[in-house]
Amino acid sequence: MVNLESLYQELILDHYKNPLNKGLASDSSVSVHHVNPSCGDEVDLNLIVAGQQIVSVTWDGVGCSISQASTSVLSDLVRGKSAPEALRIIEAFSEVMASKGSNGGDPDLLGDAVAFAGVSRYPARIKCALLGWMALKDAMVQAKVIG
Amino acid sequence: MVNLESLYQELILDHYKNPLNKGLASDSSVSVHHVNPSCGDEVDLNLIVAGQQIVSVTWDGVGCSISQASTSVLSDLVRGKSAPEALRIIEAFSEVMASKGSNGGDPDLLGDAVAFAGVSRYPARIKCALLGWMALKDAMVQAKVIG
Amino acid sequence: MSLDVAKIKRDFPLLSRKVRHDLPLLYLDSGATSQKPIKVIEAESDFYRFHNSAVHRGAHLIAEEATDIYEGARAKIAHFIGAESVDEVIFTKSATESINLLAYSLGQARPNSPVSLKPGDSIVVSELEHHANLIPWQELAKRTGASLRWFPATEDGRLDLREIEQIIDSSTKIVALTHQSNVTGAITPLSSLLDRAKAVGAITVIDACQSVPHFPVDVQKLGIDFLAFSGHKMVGPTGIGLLWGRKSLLEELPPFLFGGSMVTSVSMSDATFAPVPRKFEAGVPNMAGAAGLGAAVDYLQSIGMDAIHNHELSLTEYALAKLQEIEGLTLIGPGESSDRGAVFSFTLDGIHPHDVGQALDDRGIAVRTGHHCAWPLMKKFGITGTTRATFYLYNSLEDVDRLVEGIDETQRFFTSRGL
Amino acid sequence: MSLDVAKIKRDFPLLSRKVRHDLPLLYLDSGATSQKPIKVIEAESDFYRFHNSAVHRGAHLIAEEATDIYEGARAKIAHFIGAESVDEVIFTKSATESINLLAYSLGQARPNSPVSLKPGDSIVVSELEHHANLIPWQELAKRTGASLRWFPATEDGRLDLREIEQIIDSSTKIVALTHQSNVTGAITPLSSLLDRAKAVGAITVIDACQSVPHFPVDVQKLGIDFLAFSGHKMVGPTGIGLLWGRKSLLEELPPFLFGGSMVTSVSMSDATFAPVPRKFEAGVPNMAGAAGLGAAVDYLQSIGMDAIHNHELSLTEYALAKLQEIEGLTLIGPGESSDRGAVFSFTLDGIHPHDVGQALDDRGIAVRTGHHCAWPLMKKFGITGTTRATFYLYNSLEDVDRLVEGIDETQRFFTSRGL
Ligand SMILES: Cc1ncc(COP(=O)(O)O)c(C=O)c1O
Ligand SMILES: Cc1ncc(COP(=O)(O)O)c(C=O)c1O
Repeated sequence: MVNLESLYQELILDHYKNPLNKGLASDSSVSVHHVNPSCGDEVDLNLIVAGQQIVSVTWDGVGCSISQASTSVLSDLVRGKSAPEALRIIEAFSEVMASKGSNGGDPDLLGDAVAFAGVSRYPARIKCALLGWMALKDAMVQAKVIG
Repeated sequence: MVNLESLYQELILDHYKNPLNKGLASDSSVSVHHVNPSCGDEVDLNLIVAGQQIVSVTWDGVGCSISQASTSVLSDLVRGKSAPEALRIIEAFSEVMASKGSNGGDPDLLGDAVAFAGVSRYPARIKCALLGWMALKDAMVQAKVIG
Repeated sequence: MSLDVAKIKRDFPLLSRKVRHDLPLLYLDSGATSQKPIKVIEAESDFYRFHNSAVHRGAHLIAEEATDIYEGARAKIAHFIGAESVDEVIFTKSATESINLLAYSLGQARPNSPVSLKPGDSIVVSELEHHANLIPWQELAKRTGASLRWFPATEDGRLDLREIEQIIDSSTKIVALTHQSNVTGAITPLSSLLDRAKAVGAITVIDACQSVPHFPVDVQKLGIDFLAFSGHKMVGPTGIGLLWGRKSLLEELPPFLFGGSMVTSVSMSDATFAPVPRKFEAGVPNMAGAAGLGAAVDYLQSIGMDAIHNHELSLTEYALAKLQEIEGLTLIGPGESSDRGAVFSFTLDGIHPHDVGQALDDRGIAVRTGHHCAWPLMKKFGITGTTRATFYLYNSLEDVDRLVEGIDETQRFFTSRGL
Repeated sequence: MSLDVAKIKRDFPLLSRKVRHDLPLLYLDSGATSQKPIKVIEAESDFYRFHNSAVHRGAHLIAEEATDIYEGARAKIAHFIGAESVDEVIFTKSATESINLLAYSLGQARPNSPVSLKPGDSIVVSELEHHANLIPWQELAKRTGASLRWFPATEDGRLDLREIEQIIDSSTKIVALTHQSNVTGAITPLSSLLDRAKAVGAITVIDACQSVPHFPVDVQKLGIDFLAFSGHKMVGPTGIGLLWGRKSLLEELPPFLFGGSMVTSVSMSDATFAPVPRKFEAGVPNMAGAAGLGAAVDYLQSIGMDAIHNHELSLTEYALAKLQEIEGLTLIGPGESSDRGAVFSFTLDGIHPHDVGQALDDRGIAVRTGHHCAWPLMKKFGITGTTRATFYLYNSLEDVDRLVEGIDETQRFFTSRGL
């Protein structure tokens, strides 16, 4: 049984308090806006790509600690990655989220994002953790760097 | 417990085989058409009144033994009655039908129609027994002999 | 006879009921609604005892459990009918609502949408339809100016397909047909119909109320666009129905009922709508019903839909032989067992169906009488109604015998009284 | 405290559930859906075990029994809400369907009917509405060209009636308002609103989802035209809702869903429709749901709606005092107990509602978080959501204490981590 302490790890709350790349860059290759309709949380995300490479992800939004922190971690994690690499990361994270606690995630691939593994035991929170990630995937599709 | 024999009394089946006043009179004060939507049974009824008096009730239709016989009995019973008398008869019969077997009906008022008292134990058949009776009531309202 | 009917009967508490004169009930009205096995009844009551909570809404443990059960039932049904995706399965309250949902939604489609209707278009049904797959299309035709056309019924209660090229033509936008008639038992030969519908680009809607409970139905193999059926006829609970639709079409259609849980955002003057299936499921749904329906699918699969079908085929062959031996009995429906289910509508010379039903009821036999919500078909045959006996997985050959005996006694009762 | 809560709790099996860390559940989400007493659960399963059969259709004993139970439930509900006639009570699948039924039906009324809408007409709602009593009217406005107007909410989450004369004017055809807000708990002062609506000849529709379960509601005393509510929020089953309407208006309205059991005659191209309530109940209904709802009404009446109301009033007074003592807690809704129910929406400084809900869940306390299907109201208050605790007849003052303690621990958990 996960408890509250293991769900709200220090790393998560740190990102929540001091989010990375929060505040939208004034220019972007693609801008997207995503909403979690069950709670009303929102994220705006600006993606800048150069060729196949992710130059920067900036974002803004309102939401719970899980959604804010996971978007913060994500924005840092994919910066400088190639689009296929970023997609691999997003998919690996989605698998962790779908695993009901059985997949802790590969720290080499997911970095700080493995801290969210506990969320997968709480179905109602998975959408929070994925909000920014699904926004980025959408932005990458719109930027035509993935299919 | 009523059995089939007591439901389908000889009198009912006799009226079914040899219905009275079946075949519509060529003239009428009022004609009505009623349907039992749950089984599709139909009755056409022609009412002739003179002042407040019921001169004749003729009818035609398709239906089960209960609906046919009870319309036959009715058509005979009300002939020559005043409108208020006929209404009293219809209401007394309706009460018998709503009584779930507890009200056998007053033979002085209802005549042969008391044979249908057993029907009141079978909710699905009450509408059959009442088909012609409700048609007559409707016709009397349309003929303005009752309110 | 491949099924152990005695064992199956014990799963259904109601089937051990005593009825009039303390006789054991013989239930031959599954075409109207089926009985429920203990597992289905318990799945509903367990939902209330242990997991009841609003799905998709709460941030707490039992809300998670309720959501798992509800979405789990959706997945079971998707698998049961061979849907490509769980998102193609929409919970409604009944097949009736499913078909109305579709008719309303199609009527509200964007004017330039491939699914919208306009004057000059046609909608095709048949004389065999249940009112639920007829009146919604009558109304849609009236609302849009499209015309309604229909396949006539043959003398033995099948679809008369001879004029197929004229009935389904280039004006046809929707072909909505029953998969199995609830009156005659005739199973619709879908393949030529679907070929023709596809050739003219029409949407195909199948009323599967009497097919999904009785034989394997695979929406992808059939190649149809929409399928509507009811939980209560497939050993499931009352108050829950299903609409399956091709995802691309469901996405094209506007919502039907509006309210909570089907939106992506709402202002005072406007709203945007969630992806399917949520778009079509406004409000707190019949969660216990979904739990029960999931258990119903499990139950049917534990017996096997092929086994159920074969069992019903044996019953059909036996019943057809026995019934057609009865003098004075007219069968309304195919006389041979191919492409027909265990639905037997009949009339008895000189005895009104209502009186037949009453006499059978007096012997503990529950059948249905009347027009069976297929009034146009009755008119076609020049009758006001039939007596209908319908069989299901819990009925045996002995049940056929008891019905035949009941009919015999009914005839004797009334003829001895001069009818 | 007039109710014996410990005794009542024992009637509700789910309330003895253990949840996370083996803690006893504290269920404070009855505003989303209520729990069910054993008698309701058993009424449903007894229906399936002993009486299951299609109502109004079979000519046999169990069909008669099923019809008695179904119509008996209608009569109980009619009596419960003070309807003039049982024919005024229509079974739907939910309050959401009830309101949509009305909106669709009004939209299809004959052009010269007193209930039809046209451009220039207006429909009045409020900022406090649940999406179920908002989006159907948005859509009706779009379909008919009528305009949508609304009462704003006050700072403490009540209806702001200051502009009543401008908002409800001679153009107003429909006034559709919540009886009690599911977010703020504010009870709508209906009498002045109804006077004004009547003065301009508007139809009044009351969303009673949060009122009928909690205090006595008498439609005749209120003098309204339509009332919509859901079974599952009043200790009844899921998948059954109600629409009450004045008979003369119901008779004026066209049907909504089309199919079996709602007709007087049908041909291939046309149909005529049965009198109310049948006209609005197409298809085999949620019979077991009706059985359960009848038992729910019996249960509520055995406790007494006045007693339930008084109990909730005590809870409200106690909870308001306790909650308003908590530093950093902002109550979204009236701070005083008059004209409000036991619904407590709040925010905590620096902690997102979702995180609050999670922390409470970890302590066995089930609340709801988010916009509660009242998104416009959230926008009005400049928030994305609240944490909401709702109380019912099975909640006690100790439950309030446990909630307050939970909030306290939640604040300590997050502030100790720097939030
Ligand atoms: C005020 C109000 N109106 C309408 C509804 C919709 O009820 P249902 O989802 O049961 O249709 C609810 C509950 O969700 C409610 O609280
Ligand atoms: C062929 C057919 N279609 C539609 C229906 C309507 O189903 P329901 O009443 O469950 O909506 C039925 C059953 O009554 C049926 O037999």
